[in-house]
Amino acid sequence: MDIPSKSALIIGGGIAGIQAALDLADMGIQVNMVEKKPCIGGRMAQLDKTFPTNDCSICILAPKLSECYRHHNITLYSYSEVQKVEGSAGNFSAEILKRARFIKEDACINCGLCAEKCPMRVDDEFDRELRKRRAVYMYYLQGVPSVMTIDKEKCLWFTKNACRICEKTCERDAIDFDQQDETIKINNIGSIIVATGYNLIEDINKEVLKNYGYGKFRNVLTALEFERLESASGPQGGHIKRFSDNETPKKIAFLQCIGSRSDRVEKYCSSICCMYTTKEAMIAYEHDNELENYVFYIDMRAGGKGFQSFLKRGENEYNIKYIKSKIAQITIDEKENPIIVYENLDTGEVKQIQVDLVVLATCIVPPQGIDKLAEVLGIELNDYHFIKTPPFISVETSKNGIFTCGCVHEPMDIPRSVAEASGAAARAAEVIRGG
Amino acid sequence: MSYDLFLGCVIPARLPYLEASARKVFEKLGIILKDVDGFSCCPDPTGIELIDHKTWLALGARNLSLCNNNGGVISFCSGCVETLKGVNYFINKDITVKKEVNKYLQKVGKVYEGNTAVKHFAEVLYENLDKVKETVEKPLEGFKVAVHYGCHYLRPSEIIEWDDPFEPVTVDEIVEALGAESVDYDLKLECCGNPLDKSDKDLSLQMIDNKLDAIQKAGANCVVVVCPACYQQYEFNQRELNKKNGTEYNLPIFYLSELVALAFGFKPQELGLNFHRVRPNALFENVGFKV
Amino acid sequence: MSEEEKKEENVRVGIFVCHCGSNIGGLIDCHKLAEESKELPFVAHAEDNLYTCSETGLAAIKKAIEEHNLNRVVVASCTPRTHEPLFRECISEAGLNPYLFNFVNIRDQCTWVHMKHAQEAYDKAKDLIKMGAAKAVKLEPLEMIMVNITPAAMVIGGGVAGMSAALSLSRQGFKTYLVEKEDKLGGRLNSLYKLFPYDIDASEFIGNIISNVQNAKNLEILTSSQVINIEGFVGNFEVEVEHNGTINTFEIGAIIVAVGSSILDPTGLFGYDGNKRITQFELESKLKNNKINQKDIIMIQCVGSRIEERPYCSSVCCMTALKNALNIKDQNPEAHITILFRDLYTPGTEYEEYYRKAREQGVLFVKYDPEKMPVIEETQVKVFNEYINTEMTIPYDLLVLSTPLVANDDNKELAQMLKVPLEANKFFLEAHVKLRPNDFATDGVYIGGSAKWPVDITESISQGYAAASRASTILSHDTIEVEGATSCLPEYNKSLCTGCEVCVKVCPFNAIIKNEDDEIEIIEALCKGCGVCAATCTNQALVIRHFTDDQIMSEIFAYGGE
Amino acid sequence: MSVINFEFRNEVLKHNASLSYCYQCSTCSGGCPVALITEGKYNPRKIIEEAILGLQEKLVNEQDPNPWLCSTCQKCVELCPQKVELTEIFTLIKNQCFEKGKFPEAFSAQGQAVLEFGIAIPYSKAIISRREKLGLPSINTAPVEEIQTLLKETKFDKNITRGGD
Repeated sequence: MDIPSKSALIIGGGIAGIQAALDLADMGIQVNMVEKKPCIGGRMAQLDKTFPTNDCSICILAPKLSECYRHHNITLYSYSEVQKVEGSAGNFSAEILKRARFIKEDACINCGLCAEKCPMRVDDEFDRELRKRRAVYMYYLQGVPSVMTIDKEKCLWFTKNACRICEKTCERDAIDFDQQDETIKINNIGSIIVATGYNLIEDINKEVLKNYGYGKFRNVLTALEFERLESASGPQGGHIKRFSDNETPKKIAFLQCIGSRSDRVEKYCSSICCMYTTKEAMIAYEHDNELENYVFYIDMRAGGKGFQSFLKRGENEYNIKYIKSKIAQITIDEKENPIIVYENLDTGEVKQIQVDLVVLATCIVPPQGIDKLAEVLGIELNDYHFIKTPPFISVETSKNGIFTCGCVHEPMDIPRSVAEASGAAARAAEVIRGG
Repeated sequence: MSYDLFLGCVIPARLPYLEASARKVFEKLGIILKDVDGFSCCPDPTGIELIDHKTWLALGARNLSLCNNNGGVISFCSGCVETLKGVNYFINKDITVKKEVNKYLQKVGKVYEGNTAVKHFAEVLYENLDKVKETVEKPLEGFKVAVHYGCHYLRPSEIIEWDDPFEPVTVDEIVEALGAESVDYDLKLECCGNPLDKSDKDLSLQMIDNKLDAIQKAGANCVVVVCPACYQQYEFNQRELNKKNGTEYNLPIFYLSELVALAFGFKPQELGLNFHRVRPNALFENVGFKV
Repeated sequence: MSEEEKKEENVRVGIFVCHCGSNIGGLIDCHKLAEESKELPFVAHAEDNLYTCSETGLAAIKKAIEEHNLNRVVVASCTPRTHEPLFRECISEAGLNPYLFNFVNIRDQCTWVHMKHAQEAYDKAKDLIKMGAAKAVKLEPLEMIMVNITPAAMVIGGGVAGMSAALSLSRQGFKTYLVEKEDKLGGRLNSLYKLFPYDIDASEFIGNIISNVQNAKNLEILTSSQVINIEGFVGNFEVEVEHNGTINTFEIGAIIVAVGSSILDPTGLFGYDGNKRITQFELESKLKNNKINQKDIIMIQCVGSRIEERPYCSSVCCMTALKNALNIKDQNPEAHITILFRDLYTPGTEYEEYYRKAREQGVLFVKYDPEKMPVIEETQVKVFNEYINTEMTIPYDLLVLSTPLVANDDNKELAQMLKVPLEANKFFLEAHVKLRPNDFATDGVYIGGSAKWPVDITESISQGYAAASRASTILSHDTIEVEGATSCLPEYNKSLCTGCEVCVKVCPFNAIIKNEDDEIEIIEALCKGCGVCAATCTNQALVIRHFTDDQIMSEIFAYGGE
Repeated sequence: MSVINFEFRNEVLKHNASLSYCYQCSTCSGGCPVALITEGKYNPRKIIEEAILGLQEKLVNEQDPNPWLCSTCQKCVELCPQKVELTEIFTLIKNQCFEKGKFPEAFSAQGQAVLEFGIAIPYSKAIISRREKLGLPSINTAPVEEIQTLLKETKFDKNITRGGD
C-alpha cells in the first residue's frame, strides 16, 4: 500500500480515540490526536477495574497509552483543543490551540519534585475533587505524556506574581513561565474522528441529585467518586473509608438510574450502570468479605457478553442483593448513616434500611463543550446533544468525512466504544485512501 | 396593589381569627384585598374532587369566573389555592376540558376562559419581603419556628408553580425576616396527615405524631403553617394525641399571618390568639416577647 | 554458556519490581523485594516502581539500562499476556535485543491468588524473582521473523456485518472476497419486516447495501459457497472454497468471520406449534406478507434464554418484541398486545425512547417471575403478575415467543479450521473481551457481528467496519514481524531426529511438516512457541527458543539448588 | 384470578393519559409516607399497575390497595420519573368508588354540605358573632340555587344522595 498523503485528525484521547488512532497509525496513516486534558487516557484511566472480567483498568490501558505516545505515525497534542475546522471530506484543515503548560515537555521527567515543593493546594479534578493536588501537577500518575503541567488559574506566579519555587527546584530546568499558547495549523486532513466521550450529570447539574443529599451528606457518593476510592492510586489508596468518620463501610447501597430513564432529567438509559455497579460492589467485597451490598434497580440491563453470569456471580459470591425498587430520596440518621426507603416487591411493603454508604449511579451526559465543537465541525447533535448519527450507521455524523465513536454519540460500554473506534478508523481510512 | 380575596370555607366559617390576622397584615402592608360576593366552596381538592372530578372543575371554574381583578385572586388557604390553580391548569392544558366546563357554566350563565391568576397569601408576602422586613416592629426573637409547608402549598409543582417542591425556602425566609429562627427538622416536607382524618383516624394521628416528634426533637418551640387543614391537624389533634398515646406535646401552632401580625406589633387579643387550643402565652413569656 | 563465559560477557541484570498500584504493593513489600534482589548473581541494579508499565516506569528502565550498562532486564509484575510486548519494545528502544527481557509474574499468579497470605506471597514472589533472574542470565538475543503479506481479504458471511466489512475493505483498495453460504446476500435481514427503532423497511435497507456490494470495486461475491479448508498463517492464508462441487483456492492475507447466529428452535417451548403459537421471527414473515388480524396477542420474553441451560440475555429480543408490537398496533390499533417479560432490555437513547413509545401506544407489560413460569393453555395464558402478586389470565389468539439468538451449529468446524476458540455458548471467543473485541488471539483473523454475541443491526455494522479496520492494519503492509520465540530443530540436533512425525501430529498450529527432503521443518510464522512438540519429542531433538532446557533448568536450580 | 379489562383501562387513560408511561419502578411507593406506615396495605404503585391493567374489580370493589388511604400529599407525583400524575388517576378511581357507594362516610358529609349550602361549612350563629367581634365583614356566599343547578348538571347530586358504606 502506498503511504497516503492525507492524515487523520482524532479529537479526544480516551479509549475510543486511542483505539481509532492506533488502528489508523498501524495502517500507515499519519494521525493527529488532540486531547483537551493534560494527558490522554480519558474516563478509562479513572476506573479501577473493568467489567465483566474485572481486569485492572489502568493496567490494560497503560500499554495503549504508551503505544499511542511512541507510535511514529501519531502526533499527540495534549492540553489542546480544536478551534477551527475548514474544508470537506478528503481535504480538511484545522487549527489547534495548544495551551501552554509552562513545562518543557522534552525536559520534564515527571520526577515530581516541583509538585512536592509547590505551596498551592487545589482540588484534583482527576480524583473527582476528593483530594488536593498542587498547582504544578501530574494529571494522573500513569498519565501520558508523562510530564507535569502548571495550572495557570491557581499558580502563585500567575495569580500573585510570587513564588516560582518549582523553577528553583527543578533539576532539569523544565519549568518555563514564558511559554505561550500556540495555534497550530494542520492541513491535508483527509478525515476527522470525534471521540470526546462523556460527562456525568453531577458535572453539569448537581441540582438533580439533591433528593439524594449529594453534596450535603458526606456518605453519599457518585459512582465515579467511589471508583476513585476503590482505585489503588486514588485518594484512599484503595481502602474505602467513609468521609464522615473514616470507618470502613459494612453496608453499601448502590442506587441505579439516578437521572437516567427519567422524564425529569434524562430520558435515556445510561447503558453501563447496572454492570459497573456490580463490578464496584464486587471490588468493595473483595476488600472486605463482611460487606453487604444492596443494588436498587428498575430493570437489570445486562445484555453483553458474559454479563448475565457476572450478575449471578455478584449475587452468589459477592453478597450482592439486587432489589427491584428505584429510590426516591435519602435521609440520614444522627451518625450520618444514610437511610433508604424502598419497596419490597414480594410483599408490597415499604421498608427502611440503614446503610453506611450510598453510591449513586448518575447518568451519562454529553461531554462539556460539545455544542461548541459541533459548531466548529459543522455537525449536527441529536435532541440530547449527543452527536447525531444516521440510522444504523453509528460511526457516521451528519457531515461527510467526519466520523464518531464511543459515548459522545450514545452511552455505551468499553468494548462497544473500542469496536466503534476501529469501525470509525476503517471508514476514515476509506476517505483518506480516496475510496 | 390589589387582589380579589377568596376565603373558602374553613377559615371564615371555622377559624375566623386566622382571617383576622391575615386581613390586618395585608392592610398594614397597603395591599388591598377585595371581597367578592357569590363564591362557593373552592371546592376541596382532598374532598369534593375525590367524589367527582368534573364537579370540582365546574365549581372551581365558576368561582374563578367571578374574579375580575387585574392582580388576580388571593387565598389564605393552600387547598383553595391548589384547586383554583389546578382548575386553571386543566382548563388550559386540554381544550376539551375547557369546553366541557363551560358547558356546565353556561347553565348558570357564566363563562370562564382560564386566565385568572391565583396566588397564595404567602406568595404575596414573599414577593413583598422587603416591605415585610421594614414593617416589623417587634422582631420575634427567641422564636424557634418549625416551618410546616404542607403539601398543597408546593405540590404538584407543575400546577402550583411556586417554590421548590423538595427544597422550599419562601416561608422560611418570611419567618426569618420577622426575626425568628427557622429550625430544620426531619420529615419537614412530609404530609401532616389531615386528609386521612376522613378515612382512617389512627393513620392520620400517627402521621402528625411523627411530625410533632421530629419537631420537638429538633428543638423548635412553635410551628408555623400556611394552610387551615394543616392548622387543624396540628392544633386540634395535639391534645387528642396526648390523650390517646400519653404524649406531652404542647407546641403552639401559628398561622403564618399570625406570626407576621405579631411582628408587625398587633396584640394577641386583637388577633384572637385566645381561640388557640394550645395557648402561646408560655412561649411569649419564655422568649421574653412582650405582649 | 558457562558461568565463566557469562562473566566474560559481563552479564548485567536489572530488576524492576512493580507495585501495580495496590495489586501487588498492597499485599507485599515491593521495595524490600527489590532491595533483596540486588544480592542475586549478575544483578547490577534493582528498583521498585508504582507502575513499571507507565511512561514514568518505562523511562526508569531506559535510564537504568544506560546508567548501569544493563544487558538483561527482568520486570516482576502483572502478566506477560498483556505486558510483555510493551517491555520488550521498551528495552529495544534502549538498544537491547527485545528477547533479553524476562517477565516474572508476581501478580496474577502470586498476590492475586494468595490474597489472604501476605508472608507466603512475599516468599513466593522472592523465589519467582530469583528464578526469573537466573533465567535472564541465560537469555539469548533472537530476531523477529518477517512475513510477507498478501493484500487480499476474505470475509466469511454475507449478512449485514460481513457486507459492511467487505465494503470498507474494498473501498480502502484491498481485494476482498465475500463468501456466503446461501444463494443470496443479506442474511437474516432478508426475512425481517421492519427494523427497530426506525420505521425502515428491512428489505429496502438490505437491498441498498447489497447493491453497494454488487457495485463495489475490488469486491468479489461468492454466493452458494462454503469455506472448507484453511491453511497458512497471517498474511499468507490459503482458503479453499467450495461452490457447486468445485473447489477454488484463494490466497488471502486476512480473514474476517461474520457468520452471524441462528434462532433457537422453539420446539417444545411454551406450546409452540408454528401456527397459533409462533416465534417473533415467524411473526415477522407474517407481518411482511399480510396483516395480523388477531386481536389478543401475547408475547413472552426470554423463551429459552436466561435459564440454566442458556444463561445469557440475547439482547435483541426485547426490542424485537417492541417493534413487532408497535407494527401490529400500526396495522390494527385495536389489537391488545401484552408482553410478558423479566427485565426490559432497552439500553441507550433511542431504545429507551422506543420502550416509552410502546407504553404510550398501549402495549401492556406484565413482569413474570422465572420461578413461576407462565402457563400456556389453549386460549389463554396464566401468569403470576409479580407487581401485584396476583395470578392473571390473559386470553390470546396469537402467542409469540421471543426466542434468543444462538450460536450456529457449524461454528465449531469453522473455529477448528481457523484455530480460534469458542466460548461456553459456542459463540466465537475474541482475543480480549474489553480491548480487542474484534480480534482473535490468532493473528490475521478477525470477527464482527452476532457470530461473537447477539447484537443488533447498528452494532453488527460497526463491528463489521471494526473487523475491516483490524484487517487493514495487517493488509496495509508488505511485510510484518511475528514472534521469534519459536520451536526449532537446530543443526546440532538434526542427527537426533528419527523422523517419527509425532511432532507433526501434536502441533496444534500445523506449523511442523515433513518437507520434500523428508526432513522435519518448522514453519516459523505459524509456530506460537507453545512447546508441545519439544515436550513430545522422544529424542529431545526439538528446542523451543527462549525456553531452552538450559534456561528452564537454570530456573529450577535457582529455586531448589542443583 | 384477574383479567385485563381494557374498557376500564381506557377510561382511566381518557381521564389521565400519563398512566401509560408507568414502568413500575417503585419510586412512588418508596417515597409514599402512608405506604411506609401501613405495611403494604396502601401502595400507590400497585394501584397504578392495577389501573394499567384495568383491574376494576380490585380497584373499586375490593379496594386492594385502599385508595382512600392516599393523603393526596402529591409526593409521588413530584417524584415519578415518568411524570405519571398518580393523584389524578387516584381521583378517577375514587370517583368510581363513589359511584359504587364505596367510600368513607365523612366524604359524603362534605358533599352533602356543598349541595345544601354551596359551601362545605355553613356559618353558625356563634361564628357569625365571633366574626363580628373580630371586626370581620359578613360574607355573601354563592346563591344556593345556582350551585344546585350546577351540581345537578354534573350529576353530583345523585352521587351524594346515594350514600356510602
